[in-house]
Amino acid sequence: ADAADKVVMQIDGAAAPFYAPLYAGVENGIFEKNGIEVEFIYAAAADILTNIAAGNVDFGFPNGDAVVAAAANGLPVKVVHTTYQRGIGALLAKADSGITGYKDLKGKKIAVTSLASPNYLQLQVGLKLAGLSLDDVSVEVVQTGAIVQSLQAGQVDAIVFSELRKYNLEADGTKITMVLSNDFLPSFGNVVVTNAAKLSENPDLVKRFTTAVTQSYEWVIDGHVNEALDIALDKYAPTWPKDQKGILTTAFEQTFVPTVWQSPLTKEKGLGAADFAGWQKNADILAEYKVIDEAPKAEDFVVDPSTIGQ
Amino acid sequence: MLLRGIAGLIATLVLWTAIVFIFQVPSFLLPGPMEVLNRLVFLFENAKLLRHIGVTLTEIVAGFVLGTVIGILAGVVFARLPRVERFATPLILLLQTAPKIAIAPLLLLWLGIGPTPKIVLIAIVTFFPVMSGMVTGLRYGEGSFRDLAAVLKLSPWQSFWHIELPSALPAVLAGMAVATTLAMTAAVIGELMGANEGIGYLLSSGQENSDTSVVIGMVLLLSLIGWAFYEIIELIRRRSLGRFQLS
Amino acid sequence: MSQSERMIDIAGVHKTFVADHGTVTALEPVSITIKEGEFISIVGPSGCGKSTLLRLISGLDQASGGSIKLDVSGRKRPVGFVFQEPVLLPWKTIIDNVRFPLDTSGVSRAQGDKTALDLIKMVGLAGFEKALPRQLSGGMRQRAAIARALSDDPPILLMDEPFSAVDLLTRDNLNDELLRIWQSTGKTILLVTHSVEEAAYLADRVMVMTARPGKLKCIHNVELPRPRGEETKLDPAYHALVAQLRRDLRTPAGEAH
Amino acid sequence: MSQSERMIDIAGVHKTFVADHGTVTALEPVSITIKEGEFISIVGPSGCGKSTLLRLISGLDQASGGSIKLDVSGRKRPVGFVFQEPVLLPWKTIIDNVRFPLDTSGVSRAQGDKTALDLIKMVGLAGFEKALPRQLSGGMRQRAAIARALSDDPPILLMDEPFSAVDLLTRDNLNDELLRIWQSTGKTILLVTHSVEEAAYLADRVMVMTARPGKLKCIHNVELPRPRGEETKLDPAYHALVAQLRRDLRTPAGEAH
Amino acid sequence: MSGRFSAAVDYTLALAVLLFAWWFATGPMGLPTYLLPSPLRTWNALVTIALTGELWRHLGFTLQNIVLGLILGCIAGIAIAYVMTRFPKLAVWLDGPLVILQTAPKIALAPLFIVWFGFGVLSKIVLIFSLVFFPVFVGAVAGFRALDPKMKDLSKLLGLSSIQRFRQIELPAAMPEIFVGLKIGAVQALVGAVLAEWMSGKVGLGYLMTFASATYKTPLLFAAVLLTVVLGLLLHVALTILERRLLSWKGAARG
Ligand SMILES: Nc1ncnc2c1ncn2[C@@H]1O[C@H](COP(=O)(O)OP(=O)(O)OP(=O)(O)O)[C@@H](O)[C@H]1O
Ligand SMILES: Nc1ncnc2c1ncn2[C@@H]1O[C@H](COP(=O)(O)OP(=O)(O)OP(=O)(O)O)[C@@H](O)[C@H]1O
Ligand SMILES: [Mg+2]
Ligand SMILES: [Mg+2]
Repeated sequence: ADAADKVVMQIDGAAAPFYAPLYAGVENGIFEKNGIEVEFIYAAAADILTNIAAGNVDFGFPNGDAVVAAAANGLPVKVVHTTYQRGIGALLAKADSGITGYKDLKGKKIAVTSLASPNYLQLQVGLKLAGLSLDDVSVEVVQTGAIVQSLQAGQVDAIVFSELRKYNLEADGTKITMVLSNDFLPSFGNVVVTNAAKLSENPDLVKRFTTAVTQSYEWVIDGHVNEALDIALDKYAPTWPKDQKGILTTAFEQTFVPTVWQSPLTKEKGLGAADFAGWQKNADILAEYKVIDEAPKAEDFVVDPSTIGQ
Repeated sequence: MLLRGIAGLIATLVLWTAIVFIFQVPSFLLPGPMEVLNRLVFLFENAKLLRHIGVTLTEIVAGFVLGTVIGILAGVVFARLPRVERFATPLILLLQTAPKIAIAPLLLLWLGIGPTPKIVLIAIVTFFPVMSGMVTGLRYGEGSFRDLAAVLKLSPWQSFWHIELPSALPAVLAGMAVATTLAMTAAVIGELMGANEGIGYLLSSGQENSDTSVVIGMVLLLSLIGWAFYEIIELIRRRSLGRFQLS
Repeated sequence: MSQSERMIDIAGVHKTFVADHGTVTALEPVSITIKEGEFISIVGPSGCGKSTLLRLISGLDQASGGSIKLDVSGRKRPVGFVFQEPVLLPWKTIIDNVRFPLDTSGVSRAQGDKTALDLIKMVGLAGFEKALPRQLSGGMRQRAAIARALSDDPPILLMDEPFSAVDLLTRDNLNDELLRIWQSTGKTILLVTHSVEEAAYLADRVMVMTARPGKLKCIHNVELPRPRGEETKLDPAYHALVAQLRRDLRTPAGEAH
Repeated sequence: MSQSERMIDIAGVHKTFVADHGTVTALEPVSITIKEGEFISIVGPSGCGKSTLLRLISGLDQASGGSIKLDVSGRKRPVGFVFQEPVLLPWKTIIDNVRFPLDTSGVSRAQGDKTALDLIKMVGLAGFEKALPRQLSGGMRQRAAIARALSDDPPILLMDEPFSAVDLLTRDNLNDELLRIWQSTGKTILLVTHSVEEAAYLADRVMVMTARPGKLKCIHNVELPRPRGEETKLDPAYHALVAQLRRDLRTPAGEAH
Repeated sequence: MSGRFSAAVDYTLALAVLLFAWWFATGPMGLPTYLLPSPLRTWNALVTIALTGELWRHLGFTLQNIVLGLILGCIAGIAIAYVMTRFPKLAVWLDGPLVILQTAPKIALAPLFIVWFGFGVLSKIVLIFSLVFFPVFVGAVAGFRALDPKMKDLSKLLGLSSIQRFRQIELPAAMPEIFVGLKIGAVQALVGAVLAEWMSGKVGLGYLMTFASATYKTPLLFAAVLLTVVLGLLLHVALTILERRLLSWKGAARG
């Protein structure tokens, strides 16, 4: 065989067991089989998209909202694998706070990571649907590194962040109430992104890459959650305490496998399938709430993996 | 030095334990020393902690040395040619004040991924205090030494080596001491820009998991590295002062 | 005087300092031609511009007007300077300080050490080679600075009150050593001093200056025979000159002398 | 001598410096009692421990042994010191430097200015009140330091070669001013000098020291009548003393004199 | 006068060169807007927020934090440096913790500062303070240590009180080194202010940057960066003028 193509994939945030399928794919030789040698590095979502656009890295794994915003601002980026079929943003509050939904937020203090973040948007839509507005609550901005702690410390009553944090918080013995944002605002979690030029110049590479991603996730879905988590915890997410494996297994089996990575659409068209309607709705809402000036056309920045190279 | 070190370490640990104990601080806000130590041992066993330390240390040493050398040379040039200094000042301030996180993609674009942008970033922050120290040491140094150099018609190199560097040494060393603290921060920023190894990488991984013990542990490691740098500089200072009485 | 004999040519040189507290005329126009191998003493009241004149000759300061020409073609380091304050490098030992001009002009360490040791001995600092400047007394520092200025054997030697902080005996010795060196090397020497005896004893010519504004008052030719020594000090001509210099200095500027 | 008359009591004081290059005995045991209002001159070769002795008396350095007692009960600032180098604060103007001891002892600004201006005039620096030290010549700086030491009128005045950098005329004037001040204020003064004429002209007693190891060789009582002036310099006794001092200094240590 | 004038000319010239390089990178070299917006676009973004009045709120907030943090950091830096040089025994105990606290990378701690000190101005001032303190402290220590022993003799001789000695001798003598620390501290104050707002908050230049960065409003991002740099330049110039004034007695650079 030819020497494998070396690519760099930049992943949102930091090394975490949530990306276990990718790590397992590398360790099990799935990427290699597709003629790809991949290196993972990490950064914030916005940086990933800029790096993709600039050609600094080959693939990115940011969250979907960041891609929409990037596309709306004219960055030449393409989603080539809608890996997470839904968003994982959620309203989280301590169960004993009495908050059960957006309607209970009146007069409360809520933290989001940035006024430009999707979770701020989710908060606005959630409040609106509950008949409230931003004027009814007080919003604090707290960076990723401290937002969970601010909820734990009781400095805020609720946070809008990732549903995955529910498992962290509950591991500490705090009961958590959660409202998934996706229920009222379709969006997408991590998706594979590449540069538009790269896609048109080297569709074969992109095809092989998305195939490898699909195969990696399939392997995990096919009953290898345990093995995948072991690989991730041993080699890739070194700071994670081993005793969190139980929570992670629950998260994978109850959330990721059944509802995040798979959807009715993927049953039909395979993992990573592009839900163009969903993407379009996501973009339209972002535009409606003025996060972006104008909604881009989903077809312009989302590609269904099955159509790559055809 | 040993005494100072131990005294300082004990004082820090005692203070830290006391704060955690007295205020009953929950560990997600500030874990106690033992908890952090446990996490470090865990990382040592599970995460090849030493390799990560090695990666970061290499970046820091390379960046620090590079920044110091350039800082000293630029200091000499600036002190001799104030116009050049004024001309370079806006660019230098641009490099110093522009938030590194904001220009990270540009740095990657120009320098590629890998250690280079991290080393360059560390060199950039190291450069400024060292250069400032050198300029001040030279500009406000003993005027009569300048006369001596002029009468002896010393070459620029000779007057740098025999007169300017020794007389500016206290100020340069002070600049280097400041630079150590900045270098630690730059190392973290560099690794937040895109990395898959190093202390900053472990740190962001800990932040991702809201794992305050890991965050504090990594901060502590960087502090200790910074402290080691600082003590080396102190050692040089005391050696040179004891020998030369540079006051 | 033939062209080649003119070592230092000073024509209408003057210097004015501008400072917050006002403008100070440190030196009114001075003109003098100094021959190669001449020994000139300069005397004058404190603040009359003696140091300023030496600094101008050495090129350390720029004159406000006039011209100074040194005939030292080809010499990289034409002037040795004993500053009014010792200006020793505090981080170097005495021997390293004395050897410094040699070290920085490519003389070998061994050769440099030899020269430096000889000079250190000559100025009476044997045993203090490895001492640091701050461990010496004021007079000892001054002598170290003299040794340094002599170490690389410059053709022109400018000395600003080199012996002011040393005792009589040492001073007499150093005066004689200086004469010996001068005679054997043919240096051109300008020496500022407050001792009229010293000025008369050493020099071919004595420049007398007056204060504020600093000005050359007169120049005395010293006709005492060479080599000079103890007998010079018994020479009535010497005493006459000393008395004359003293009178010159006591007469305020402007009055006839 | 009655107890109250003893101003400075020095008993077996000695000082040894330990340095990398070896141990230097700066001062062998010295004992002397100085009366209130006495004027002592100290002469001796360079490096014989004169500065060291003054520093010990002022309390700036600690003796290696022996005792020093000053009878200055109740005075916050018993000694004024003219250091061998001027030590002016480079960021203060001359008048601010001279007024500095007054400023820091609570004297009003107006009163301080008056005193400082008088002293500045006395040392011949009128017109340079607002100059910075680096704008003065060496001798001018030295005179500023003298003015500062006198400004707050200390009962004991230690002067380390105060006049070494000033010309003869100025020196004579300053000598006479010093005598006038001494006589009108009754200060106790210790003055280090390399000029035996100055030592004899000013002092009640002259201490002669020898070098390495620094040692008190002898003390001469000066029996010249007071007040002293031009006629003193014509007195044969004065010349005899000067000649004697000169002989003392020329005889190496250890030899009989 | 002519010196100051030529300084202004030099700064302007340097800025012009930078501007040209910037323009060149975005124009002829063709860097896309999302990486580096052209000077014109950046200027437009700046004008837009200036006209809506939003800019002044952000600028004012950041400036206020910088000034406060800078002043507090300076006072503490000088004071603690002085105490430590006066009482070396104390330094044995304080040195280690101080250095450890200082070398701890603030960027990693910044999120925790928010949890520790709250969302308000306090956590921001603390962050800025912690960044300013050390450079000033180290500079001041170097300055106090370098005191000429002859000056020590003088103050001992005059029996100066501690305050007199500090005010009249030690502080002025240490000024050159303190200014080194101050100049670095000023830059650090700026970095700290932006960092603090980056981490949390709804106002300030740092906030503007996060907002712009997350929404790919790169011209706005660079407008904010540019403002920070200009602020830095102004602070630097102000300190340089102050330095000249205070250190004129040094008679810097005769040649
Ligand atoms: N850098 C300067 N700035 C302003 N004025 C100065 C400067 N240097 C010297 N002067 C002034 O110039 C005059 C002459 O000074 P200079 O040092 O030449 O005197 P001098 O003859 O060497 O005196 P001394 O015997 O006391 O050393 C003095 O009045 C002095 O105040
Ligand atoms: N700090 C020091 N460390 C080591 N040795 C010293 C120190 N200070 C003085 N000495 C030595 O002590 C001796 C006496 O010095 P001192 O300054 O008292 O001499 P002095 O009589 O004042 O000489 P001068 O007339 O040259 O000023 C000298 O040999 C000198 O080397
Ligand atoms: Mg002079
Ligand atoms: Mg002495």
